[in-house]
Amino acid sequence: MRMITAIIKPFKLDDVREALTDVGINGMTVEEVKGFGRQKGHTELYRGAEYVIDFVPKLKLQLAVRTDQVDDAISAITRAANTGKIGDGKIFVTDLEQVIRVRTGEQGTDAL
Amino acid sequence: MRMITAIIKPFKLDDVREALTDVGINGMTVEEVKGFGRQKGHTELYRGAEYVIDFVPKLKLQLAVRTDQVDDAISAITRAANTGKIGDGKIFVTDLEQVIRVRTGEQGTDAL
Amino acid sequence: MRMITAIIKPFKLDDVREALTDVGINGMTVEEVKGFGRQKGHTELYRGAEYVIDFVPKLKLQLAVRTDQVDDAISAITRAANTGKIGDGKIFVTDLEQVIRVRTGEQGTDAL
Amino acid sequence: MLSKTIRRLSQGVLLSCVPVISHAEELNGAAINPANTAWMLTATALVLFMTIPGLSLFYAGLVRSKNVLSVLMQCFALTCAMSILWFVVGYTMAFGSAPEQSDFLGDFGNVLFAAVKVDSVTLGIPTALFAIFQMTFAIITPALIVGAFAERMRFSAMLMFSVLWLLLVYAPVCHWVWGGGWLQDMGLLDFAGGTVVHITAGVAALVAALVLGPRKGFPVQSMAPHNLTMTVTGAGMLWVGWFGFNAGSAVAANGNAAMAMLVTHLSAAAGSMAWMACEWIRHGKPSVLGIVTGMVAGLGTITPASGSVGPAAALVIGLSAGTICFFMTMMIKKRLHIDDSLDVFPVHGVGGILGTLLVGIFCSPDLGLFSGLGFGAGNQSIGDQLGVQAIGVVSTFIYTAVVTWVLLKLVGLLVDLRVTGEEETEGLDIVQHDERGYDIR
Amino acid sequence: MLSKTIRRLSQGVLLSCVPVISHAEELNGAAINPANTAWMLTATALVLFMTIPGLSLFYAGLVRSKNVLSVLMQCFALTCAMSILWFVVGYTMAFGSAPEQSDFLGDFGNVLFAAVKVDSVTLGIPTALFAIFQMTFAIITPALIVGAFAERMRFSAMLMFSVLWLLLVYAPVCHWVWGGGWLQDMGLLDFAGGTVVHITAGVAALVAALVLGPRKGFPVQSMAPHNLTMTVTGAGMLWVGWFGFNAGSAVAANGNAAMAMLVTHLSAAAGSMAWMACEWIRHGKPSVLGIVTGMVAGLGTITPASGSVGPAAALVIGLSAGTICFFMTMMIKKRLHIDDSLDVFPVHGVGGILGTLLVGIFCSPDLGLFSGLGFGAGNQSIGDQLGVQAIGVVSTFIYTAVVTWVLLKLVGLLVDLRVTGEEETEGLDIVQHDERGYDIR
Amino acid sequence: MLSKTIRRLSQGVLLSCVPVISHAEELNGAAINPANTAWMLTATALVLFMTIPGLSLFYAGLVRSKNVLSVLMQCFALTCAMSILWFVVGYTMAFGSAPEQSDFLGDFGNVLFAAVKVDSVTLGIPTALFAIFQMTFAIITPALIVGAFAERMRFSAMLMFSVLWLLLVYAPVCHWVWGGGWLQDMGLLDFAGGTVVHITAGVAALVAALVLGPRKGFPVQSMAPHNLTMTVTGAGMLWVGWFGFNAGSAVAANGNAAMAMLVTHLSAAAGSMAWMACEWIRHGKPSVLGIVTGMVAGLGTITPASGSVGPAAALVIGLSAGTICFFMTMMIKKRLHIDDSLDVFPVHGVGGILGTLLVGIFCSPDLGLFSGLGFGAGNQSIGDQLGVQAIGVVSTFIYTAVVTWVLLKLVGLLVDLRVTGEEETEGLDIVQHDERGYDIR
Ligand SMILES: Nc1ncnc2c1ncn2[C@@H]1O[C@H](COP(=O)(O)OP(=O)(O)O)[C@@H](O)[C@H]1O
Ligand SMILES: Nc1ncnc2c1ncn2[C@@H]1O[C@H](COP(=O)(O)OP(=O)(O)O)[C@@H](O)[C@H]1O
Ligand SMILES: Nc1ncnc2c1ncn2[C@@H]1O[C@H](COP(=O)(O)OP(=O)(O)O)[C@@H](O)[C@H]1O
Repeated sequence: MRMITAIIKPFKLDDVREALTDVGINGMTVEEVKGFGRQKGHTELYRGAEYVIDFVPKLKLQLAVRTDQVDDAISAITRAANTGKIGDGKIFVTDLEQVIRVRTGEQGTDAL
Repeated sequence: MRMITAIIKPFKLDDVREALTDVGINGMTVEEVKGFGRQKGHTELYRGAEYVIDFVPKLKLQLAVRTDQVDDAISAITRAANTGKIGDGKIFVTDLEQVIRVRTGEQGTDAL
Repeated sequence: MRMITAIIKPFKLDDVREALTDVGINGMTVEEVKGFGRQKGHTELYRGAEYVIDFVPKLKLQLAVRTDQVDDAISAITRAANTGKIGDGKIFVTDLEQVIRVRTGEQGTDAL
Repeated sequence: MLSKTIRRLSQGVLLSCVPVISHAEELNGAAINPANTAWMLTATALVLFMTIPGLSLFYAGLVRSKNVLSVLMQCFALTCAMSILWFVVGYTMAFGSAPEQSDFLGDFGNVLFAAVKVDSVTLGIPTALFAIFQMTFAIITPALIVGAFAERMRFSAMLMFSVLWLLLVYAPVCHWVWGGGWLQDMGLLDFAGGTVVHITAGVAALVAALVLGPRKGFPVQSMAPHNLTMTVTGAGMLWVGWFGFNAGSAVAANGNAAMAMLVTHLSAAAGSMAWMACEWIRHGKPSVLGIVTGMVAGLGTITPASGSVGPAAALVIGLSAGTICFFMTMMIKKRLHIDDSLDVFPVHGVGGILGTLLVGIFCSPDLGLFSGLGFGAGNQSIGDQLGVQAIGVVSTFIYTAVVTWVLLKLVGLLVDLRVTGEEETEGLDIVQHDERGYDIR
Repeated sequence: MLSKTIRRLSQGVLLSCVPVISHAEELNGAAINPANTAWMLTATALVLFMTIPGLSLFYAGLVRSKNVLSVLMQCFALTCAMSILWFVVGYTMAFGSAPEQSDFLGDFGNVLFAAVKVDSVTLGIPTALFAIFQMTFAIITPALIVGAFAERMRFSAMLMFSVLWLLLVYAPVCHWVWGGGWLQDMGLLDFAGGTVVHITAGVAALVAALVLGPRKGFPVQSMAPHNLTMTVTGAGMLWVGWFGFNAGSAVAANGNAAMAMLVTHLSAAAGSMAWMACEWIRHGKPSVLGIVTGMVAGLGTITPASGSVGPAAALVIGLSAGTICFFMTMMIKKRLHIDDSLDVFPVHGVGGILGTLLVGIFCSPDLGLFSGLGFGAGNQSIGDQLGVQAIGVVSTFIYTAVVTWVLLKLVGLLVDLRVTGEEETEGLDIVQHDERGYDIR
Repeated sequence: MLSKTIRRLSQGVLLSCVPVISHAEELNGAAINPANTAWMLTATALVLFMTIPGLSLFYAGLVRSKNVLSVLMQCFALTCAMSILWFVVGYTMAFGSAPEQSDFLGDFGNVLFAAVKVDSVTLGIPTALFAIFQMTFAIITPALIVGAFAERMRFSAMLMFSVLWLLLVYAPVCHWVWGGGWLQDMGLLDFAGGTVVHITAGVAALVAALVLGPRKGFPVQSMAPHNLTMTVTGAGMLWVGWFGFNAGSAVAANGNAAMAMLVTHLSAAAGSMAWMACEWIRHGKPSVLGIVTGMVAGLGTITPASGSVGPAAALVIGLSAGTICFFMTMMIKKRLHIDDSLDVFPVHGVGGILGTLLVGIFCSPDLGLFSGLGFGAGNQSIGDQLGVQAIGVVSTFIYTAVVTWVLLKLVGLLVDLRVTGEEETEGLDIVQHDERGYDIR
């Protein structure tokens, strides 16, 4: 199994989720994060005090998938999250040793 | 060492933390996340505009543990987070190469 | 490639980011988390109802780096985030199999 | 609220008040009535309170958090700009300075409040007070329209449009109805602004929603209110402030003001309960957004009627307001797919029309428990009065629709009315104001 | 606030005002006093402001964020429902219409405000104004009880209970004390609602907390306030609005109203400082929740006394309120383990009792710097007066406790009083109203 | 606002009012004017509303979320403590009790409000009302200073300092200007507190910012406002409340009050637009924080002038306020690097100075459209009057600066003025009050 971690633009969530459903991935966990990278942030100005906000709001998706789903998942995300502009985000893939479903105690791919 | 990532229902945090303390695990990091899976979300209705909220509030716990603590940790979490209802959550286990304690620079299991 | 996950004190973010830039790391993703460990939290008191808040606000940084950058990154973080007090945080290192840049589809270290 | 109306009314229910005024006149050689002045100072504060912070919060809670400041900013900037504009030329276009006024527009004798002196008297209160009380109405009316184009209109375009709109829509209609114009001469009953405030704002909102087009993502994407606690807070303030709006329109501290306050309150309560009931029946649950929207419907609808009806009629008016505005909101949004972001037309526009018509019935003194305080000058029957009211509704509707449309097209030639799609995605707060609403950790 | 009280008072401190009224009567053939009317219009707006948004925010900030809307909704729906109920039958049950009233309940001559006309006069102000001023009291009293069963009671059960409670507890007690009933006849001093408002609400809260049982997780699980900024905002509004509540109870713009405002303010300040001091001493730190709770204690406690005491006594009353309510809150929660969620009984109930007793002492004109404005009709000494006050307290306490208990049991037979445990975990906002309070990114 | 001022003014613009007062006197043997009393009861509520919740929210939204409660707590505790202090000795130090007052301090005849009875009369209203109206001024002035040392001062030190400051700065200056002191005798025009309120608070803020030193991290680290919606809410409340502040300073419901309300409103609007324009030109975008800051500048600046100028002058005053305060804010922060956290000096201090000087010009009745209502007693020309105004500004500035500095040093000997660096990092809410502002999920 693999854990796919994707950083995407916030307003792309619905598109990505649909694209994943289309390739049969129906579980994920989402977090609001701040990203720092090439994409420029913005400047805020309060009574002359200027603060450069380098951190851009992003969403982080985590999905545990069977190894054979990895490529589908990646291409689904890449397609759906793409706007062609800097800051579209990144996908990270790591190994996943074990998964357990709390409710049933099922393990491995059964637990996905 | 292993990194255990557990998705649980928000109101189960105290129970899980106690269960983990009982098996000797005293460090963890917690995040508020939104989960998408089999558990149904709810519908919100604002002056006739209906929005289906598929994402359910969850907590994500991350705990770095010694390899020999993994099973204890998993069973502690499974027991404490269980309500028997869909949406109780999942536990993910991944390999952890290295840990460093910022304050002292200690490494490996000493840093846990 | 490696994924470095660092838990730090919230007000240390700017220092750490600068230290990382100095060693050539220019991308990262940040989350607000709550930490549980040796550092004591605080007590809140509302009309006689006393609640012990064990969870301390922390930031979690995640940075995907080339394997040869790992040591630099760790020492940069360790230096910049250190206050010498309990609760300075931890750094976790895990293996990273693959990285994809959503915008371009680039893979591996090119995508960092 | 205009001299003729009051003069007429005073021959009716306000009779008891008049001797006091003349008494004071005799005593100190000036016509101001200190008690009425005391109440009108308060009423003015209450109406300002309706816009800032009342309406601002009501609206701002309903948008997404990335646009919260833009709404607050629009309401606040309008408060300032409309005040100055009113001072410069708006007031005189509505009320003029001469005792006799033309049918369509005020004279220009009060440009820069030229005739507003510390000892000038209007309707028994200082003219300065009458002018600022009216100013608070000229503030809130354009501010109401903000709800229609929220989350997408450029700040500069909004300012330009509002300036022109105040002068070319609000001031003339205000003159027709309260400033001695043709509708007033027909005996139109509009105590506190069914036509002048709610129909003009509501219709302008509808036109603006159509001209600007829907928000990106409407109606698929979730545009849930980002902070309903803010909206409910604003709702409470609106209710309280509306006491100044309606009871202040008596321009006196007397039985008429008291009755206006009472019927206003009952209609608000009834509108709320009606909307709640509709939701409970149709959707299975009552909501807090629903109940406060019903409140606004009840308040907007009683506004033209608040000087002419009794408490039992107020209940009927409120109940019909809550019900009809509920169904109109569903229709505009779900059937016609018009993105009037915060439902200004179905609530204020429809409420204003409904109230302006219903007062034509419930002003009648011959309805038993549901009796009102009498017909407008020159009208003898419900039929007469309803005819006049219908003329008021239709003329205000058409005039506002046409002029608003022209103005928006005009402003659209000078600047873009909307921000770009990307800016809309990013949110107006950052894009237009370099600020963020919340930074809560 | 009731005619007899006022009649009596007017023989004392209000004397200076009476000629003005009669003067006005002579002048314009109607008894309304325009200046008093001006103030009472304002006072009415202020008391409404206490409930929406004042009390709503004060309470809503104290619950967990998943229940914030449910509290706002309960307060808002009560505002509407109690208003209509008051119009239909509540007012007449409390005040009737005939000049002479029975000991226990008003006559039914004012059902649907049948006798409230635009030119009716009560106590020198329009009857419509008196009726709506009293209406705002009938709104806030049931709304106060919401704090006791917050975060667990079903909305429908809450509505049913409140409707019955207004009719069977509030209206009768209001009649006894202000409507010409037996307590008024005994010369009970309750200027603005120590018994009528605070004891009834406080005792009902205690009973409701006991009947419904504690919230799931009480007292172990953290139920920290989710937004203290909201609570402090509401506190400020309550303080300001209370000026209308207490100084408005003079039903006049005179020295009595001014003194009521002054003593109200001083007691609020003293209650706040006392609570702050208690916390600082016992817990090592003063808290903002503590200081605003002390304020409410100070305000609730001075309420019955606000027409009868001087500023030095107000300080003593405020200080004792802050201290005693502080210790009672600790006792109810930590010793008796009663989950009166927002501490309504120890603050309002205990404050109301304390104030109703203390006014029996500090009304005395013979206490030097601490002198008050005189005893109630028929009472000659502190002993006399304290006896009457004690009867007022005990009878209101017992009557309210018994009837509230019966009503809750009754409603409990028709619908579940509480949501299920799972729904409680999920939060009332989603479960009862399909809405969320905040969606801030 | 003080008797002499009023006596003099009444020979001018207030003439029309006086007969009413004497008339009332004749009629009922007491000098209170019920209509004026009605308005002043309201005005008092409005000024309290300015501090809680108005100013509290305005300030609290501007700090970081970890310090939000500390600001609310400071404002609230000051409201309570200053009230009690005013009752005990502040009032008498400012206004005394005897008809003739010394040049520098009031007599001690009104310690514990000894001479404030239910039937005492001052300036035609109940003395109790005059005393509490003034009390609300004594509340807000120290509360304004909170903005200067926000996010770092210890609560206990803040309390000690404020107690001393009220007695040794506010009360004397109030006496000089309104209590029959030397500045009043010179004919200084300060209708509602340019010197007494805004210069004292602004200068004290500057001194406090210098003595305490900047916040940790200033100016590098981001200290962005944590909740601008809260600030804008507070701004709206301030504007509304300011009507009570300025129009209430007429102590009457008359043309003077009405004109004061009108010019106050126009100056606020103009100040807002001016600040907005400055930002738009210099930074490319207008901001909501900018526009509300311009509003405060406009309001603070018109305050001393609000009883003496006409609407056209108000526009000029407002525009200059918005512009000059804008540039002063930039200078203090970016050039001088002084961390007056919430810019109290450049807005209130500079505004107070500016307004106190400008009234010396625009009070002149000979400026055509820009004419005012006349010079202060004993002054015949703009030159005369400007000289007096300058003396008022300079003496208030220097006296305040010196005494504030001494008091802070003194308090600093007894307790630490600041929390430790670590505590500052953690935030004052937890460290000083064991509470958190928000727990929103
Ligand atoms: N090395 C990295 N490690 C972790 N997250 C990263 C890294 N680089 C970028 N990111 C995340 O990806 C987001 C997008 O990256 P950015 O460089 O702005 O543009 P692009 O996606 O076009 O490469 C960032 O906001 C950040 O959240
Ligand atoms: N494939 C997955 N990858 C990551 N997180 C998942 C995945 N599937 C489920 N989750 C997380 O686990 C939570 C519970 O899953 P769900 O399917 O609702 O019920 P159950 O826990 O009973 O299997 C989800 O809300 C989501 O946060
Ligand atoms: N075993 C663990 N797994 C995951 N996170 C941990 C673990 N132990 C500590 N942490 C995180 O590191 C933070 C600091 O740890 P703590 O024990 O308080 O002090 P120190 O950093 O000095 O060891 C915690 O707040 C928590 O977020």
